Amino acid sequence: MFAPLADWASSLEALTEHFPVLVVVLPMLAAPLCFLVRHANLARAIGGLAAVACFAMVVQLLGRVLDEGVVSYRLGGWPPPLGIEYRYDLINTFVALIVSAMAAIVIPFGQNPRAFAVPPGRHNVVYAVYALCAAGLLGMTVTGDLFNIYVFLEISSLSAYTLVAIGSERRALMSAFSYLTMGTIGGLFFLIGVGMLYQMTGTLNIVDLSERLADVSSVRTLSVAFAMLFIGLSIKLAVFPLHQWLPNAYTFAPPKVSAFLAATATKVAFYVMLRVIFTIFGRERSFEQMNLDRILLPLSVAAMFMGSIAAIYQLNIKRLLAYSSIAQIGYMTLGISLNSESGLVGGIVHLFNHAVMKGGLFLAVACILFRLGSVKIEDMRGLGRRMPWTMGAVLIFGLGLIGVPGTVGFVSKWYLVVGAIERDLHVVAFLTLVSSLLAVVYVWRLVEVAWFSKASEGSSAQTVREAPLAMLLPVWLLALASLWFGISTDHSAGIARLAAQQLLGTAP
Amino acid sequence: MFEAVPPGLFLVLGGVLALFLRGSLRSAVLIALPILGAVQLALLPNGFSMQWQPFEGYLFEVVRVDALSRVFGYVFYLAALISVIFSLHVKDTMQQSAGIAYAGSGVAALFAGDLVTLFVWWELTAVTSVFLILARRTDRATRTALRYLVVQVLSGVLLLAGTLLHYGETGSLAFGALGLGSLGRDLIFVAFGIKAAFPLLNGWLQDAYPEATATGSVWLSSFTTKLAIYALARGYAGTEILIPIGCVMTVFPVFFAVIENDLRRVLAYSLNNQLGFMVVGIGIGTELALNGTAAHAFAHILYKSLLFMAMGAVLYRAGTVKASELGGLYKSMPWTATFCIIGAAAISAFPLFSGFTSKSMILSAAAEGHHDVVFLILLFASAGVLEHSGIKIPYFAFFAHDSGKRPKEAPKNMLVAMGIAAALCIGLGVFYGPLYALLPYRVDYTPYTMAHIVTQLQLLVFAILAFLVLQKLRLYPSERRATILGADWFYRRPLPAIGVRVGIACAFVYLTLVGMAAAITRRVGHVLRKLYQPPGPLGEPWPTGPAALVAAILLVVYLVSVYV
Amino acid sequence: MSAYLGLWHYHACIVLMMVGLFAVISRQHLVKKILGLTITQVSVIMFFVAMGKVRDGTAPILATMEAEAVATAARDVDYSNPIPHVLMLTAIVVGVATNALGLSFVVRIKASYGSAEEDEILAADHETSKRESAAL
Amino acid sequence: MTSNESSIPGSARKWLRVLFATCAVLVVADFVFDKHPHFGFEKLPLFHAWFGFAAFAFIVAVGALLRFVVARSEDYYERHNGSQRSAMPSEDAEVEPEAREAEDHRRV
Repeated sequence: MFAPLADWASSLEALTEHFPVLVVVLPMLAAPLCFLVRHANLARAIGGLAAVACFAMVVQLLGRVLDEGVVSYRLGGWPPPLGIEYRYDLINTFVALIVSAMAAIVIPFGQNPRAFAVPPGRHNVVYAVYALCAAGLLGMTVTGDLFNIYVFLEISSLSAYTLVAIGSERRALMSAFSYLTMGTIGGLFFLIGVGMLYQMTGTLNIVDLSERLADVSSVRTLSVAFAMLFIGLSIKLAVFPLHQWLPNAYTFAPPKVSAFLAATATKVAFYVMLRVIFTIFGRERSFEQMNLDRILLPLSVAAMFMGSIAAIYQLNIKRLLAYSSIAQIGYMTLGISLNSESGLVGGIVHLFNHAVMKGGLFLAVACILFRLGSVKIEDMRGLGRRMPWTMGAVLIFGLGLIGVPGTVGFVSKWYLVVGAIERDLHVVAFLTLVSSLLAVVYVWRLVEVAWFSKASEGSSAQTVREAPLAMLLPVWLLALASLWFGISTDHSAGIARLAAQQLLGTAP
Repeated sequence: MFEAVPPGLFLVLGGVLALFLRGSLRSAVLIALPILGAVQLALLPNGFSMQWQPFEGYLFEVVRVDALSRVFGYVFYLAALISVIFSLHVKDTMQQSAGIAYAGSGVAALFAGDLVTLFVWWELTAVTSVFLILARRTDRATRTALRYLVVQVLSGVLLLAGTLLHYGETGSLAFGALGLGSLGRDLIFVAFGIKAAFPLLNGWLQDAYPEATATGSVWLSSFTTKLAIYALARGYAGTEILIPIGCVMTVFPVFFAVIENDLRRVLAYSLNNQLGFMVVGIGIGTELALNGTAAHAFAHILYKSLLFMAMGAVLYRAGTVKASELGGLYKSMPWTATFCIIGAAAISAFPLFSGFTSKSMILSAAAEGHHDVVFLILLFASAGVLEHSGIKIPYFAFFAHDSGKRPKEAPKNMLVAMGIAAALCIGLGVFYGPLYALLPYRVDYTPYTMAHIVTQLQLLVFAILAFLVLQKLRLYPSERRATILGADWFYRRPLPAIGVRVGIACAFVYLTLVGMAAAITRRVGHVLRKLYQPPGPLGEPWPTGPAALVAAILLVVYLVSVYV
Repeated sequence: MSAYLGLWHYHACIVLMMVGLFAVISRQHLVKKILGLTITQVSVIMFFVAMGKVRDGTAPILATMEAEAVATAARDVDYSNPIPHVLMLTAIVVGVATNALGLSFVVRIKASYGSAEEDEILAADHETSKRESAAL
Repeated sequence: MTSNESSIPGSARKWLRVLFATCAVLVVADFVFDKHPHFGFEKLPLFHAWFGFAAFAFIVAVGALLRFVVARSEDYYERHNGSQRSAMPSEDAEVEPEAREAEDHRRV
């Protein structure tokens, strides 16, 4: 009588073997299903289940990776250089974890119909696009094939453009259009780079590529390929000054979409950049031959300042957060450009931290929009008294953006500053600290408006209620995460350190 | 369970928690927190240590309990308890939360075993305490709060910079005896000096404390500066430069205090002067002197908050603490007046009051070290203390000429808080044994010798006599409504207003510079705003054309830079 | 020199790409921008196809022949590597999807702004944001 | 010099007597008890007494002189800050409402 149960168990075990591919396939299957069911809540349930299942699978895979090292899955059974390989090592499993976690948080929790320009009967489409976007991002992250990365990049980008265009204002359309234009150019640059690498090595498998590139070290095409890949990814990542698509896209997209994209899309692009720089080309070639630090370091520092200063002067909280994202991306790329282990740890851990903080902040904005109906900072006067939980979470995330000790932001800044000092770049260390002060200013603006100003007479900030629990829950989940990982750094920074060592080839 | 939580963290978290509570539950929690903290401290043995390794290779000693930090810890909890009771009537809940969190971060800083942990809590005391000034919600207070925050954060930044340099030199983050002699350690010294209100670094103190709320200044008077004293005692005991610094600190505020009209600012000066005694004690650095410093800090926190409480009660009831507008309040506020006199007697170090049993140790340490000039200066400063805190505060507020004001007696909670503090002021003066037992080193000292009592009384009583004589001769300066420029002036108005007399040229150059600086600042602000505030060119994204062009240009630039 | 001439098909791709990018950068009309993107995509596709062409080569099939015999057999044979072609099939699909999405945006933009010229749209947006900041 | 009361009330007169008596006792005590001084100057008769008196007088004198240098009108710092109005309400939130009203009334 236990036979069916045993069967079931053994088939589950067999299924475990296929987790690496299911992580991508499941949301990809969920997407058309969501589209077909034509019912918003049903579609939400399907998308949400797929996302939660993905998250669970990635957690299981992370455990495996930590135990066994690299987990490789051969699509169609073909061995790697010939067939496509899904390859899980620490760094991309870590990123996949962030992506799937964010999807599991954003998709199931109630969407705010006010933020959409989609007619109520068609909300299922939104979930379909979410699922597709998640599938694309996860695919980009876990695949071991360079062209595959391109394909998934475009899948995720196309769905991201669509998600932005869903925003309620007409400006969302124009933002989506300019996102599409820049994104396509970035994607094409990337594709050209991929083509050149294929031309020189005849392979698209990342591991294979890195080995074969050793034979073609002096070819000039290599430099062009590197530049193409780098610039293409920089556009996707919104490295200053290629960030022009980002502020409006995040501003006019529905806040939950901004939360999802801010926490995942740029992070995955950052991961691919790490792959290209450290795995394919290798640290030596990227930095000594291609002088990567010479271009990336000034751009990162400029991003930190331009983004933060622009954030200070914004009148719209989403725009403020978008510009702050540009500054935060500057911190991440700074981590690469420092070319040291501590710096890289800082970059990777900031990838995680920023996903937590910005994701949470945009979700909090979703709460504000839901109740207040506005995202203008001026309209938030005195909101701290009416929506203490929402604004309290904003404060916690804000402290993280500043880098106050005890929050996640401090951990990444610590590593970045230590990395800069290790490389004797005292000015950079100093500038990093100074740019945190700019963060103080823009976070203070929010705090001052919310807690220290009186709501103007008759404004809706006087009468609104706290956001519903279902919306607060994910916000506070992330807020507590940002505190937890600020104090207990074993998981975030510990994994980041191991990942950095793997990337640098210095793993013990 | 107690071992798992750093001392002080209770209070910080409790402060946050209290934001969400109301009514008597809230009061109960607020009162319970410091008591709970003290119990925890009592349970932790000396030598207790808690370590934390957030990053590989960096081991932080988050908690280190020893005799020196313990004595400060107890009095911090005591002060927190008194301040909580004193502010129970306040409706603006943010203040109590900020206050208790401020006290908590102060306590946590005391038990920091390494410089980074110290820095964290050091900054948190700044951030939490600024709310106590902001809560006054006047334009003036808001501006003061900003100045205060800037100075405090500056202190923290110096501490961090010094710590990093020190770490670079020695590879150690431990917070033990540091001493001067390297840039890093000098920076840390200055950082401590700012919070300890060293001469010329003291402006923030006289600027901020009188601007805080009636209850806020009670909180403020207890923690920030004493934390700095503790830090100096830990890191720079026996550093000789502290002796002259301390001497200047004891002397110069007394002159300003004579003519200051705002009685809470008088107390701020007096606070500065008392800190001077402690700094001298640290500078002398013998066991007796350090014991004296710790004891004096203990006694000082109690009587100083008592005096601030009395003035806070007056501010609360009468709406002002300007000497020129007060007088005769003893008729309607007899209890407050009594407590104030007890505080005044304690700070003046009358025998049987707490100041006597603590300050004597510092004076004796100076005497035993044969610092004759120092001894005379401290003696002189003691007369000064009597002048501004012993006589001026109670006299002008409660007696002097009758202002006609008849405010109500202070609320009950205030009276209870003042009563506790007053009882302790007398208690420590009479039963000083328990305090002496707490001190970091073994105490072999008897404050009450006949010679001691007689000389001290001579000093004080004849000084009072001088006051009466001067009053009689109409030589004592009357109280006028005025702003007295202190060291805060340097940063509030670094303008030689006396320059008209000193040198017009100087003023002219200065004004030009300031004018230019202001113009440039305004200009830069203007330009930044134009550029960055939407629809400025950098505050809004560009159209797709230029954006794509930038991408193309960057690609070309990168390729060229690689090839060239 | 001949080496450069011999690479004429790559240069053609580059020229095509520049034309496409130029259109994206300089044209205001959104449809023209989309066309520019399409031209750029085509240039990339041609680049891949061009590099798939191998002169004097043959299919990389595990052979039983001797290496020399392979070289002889491959002489004067124009061989097309199928992989870039396959890749480009995918890329064309991606390109079509991008165009479709982009054009659908343009349709919606035209409907809501009444214009498909970027400068006019941005001027309208500018007005909106000015109104927003003036309302404060 | 309005604060100096030329007519001293009865209770104060009593306290004055106590003070004078204490002075007298202390003067006597100075010669009765051994002071075991640390420094030479402490051996001077009644050193602490006259030092206290002199120090006090000196402080007051210097303070009085200091007033010529550092005293400014009460709104010294505000006068030039008038342009930087902030949005904060300007009443003193901490003072009891009644006291605040009284104060306002007086200011008018």
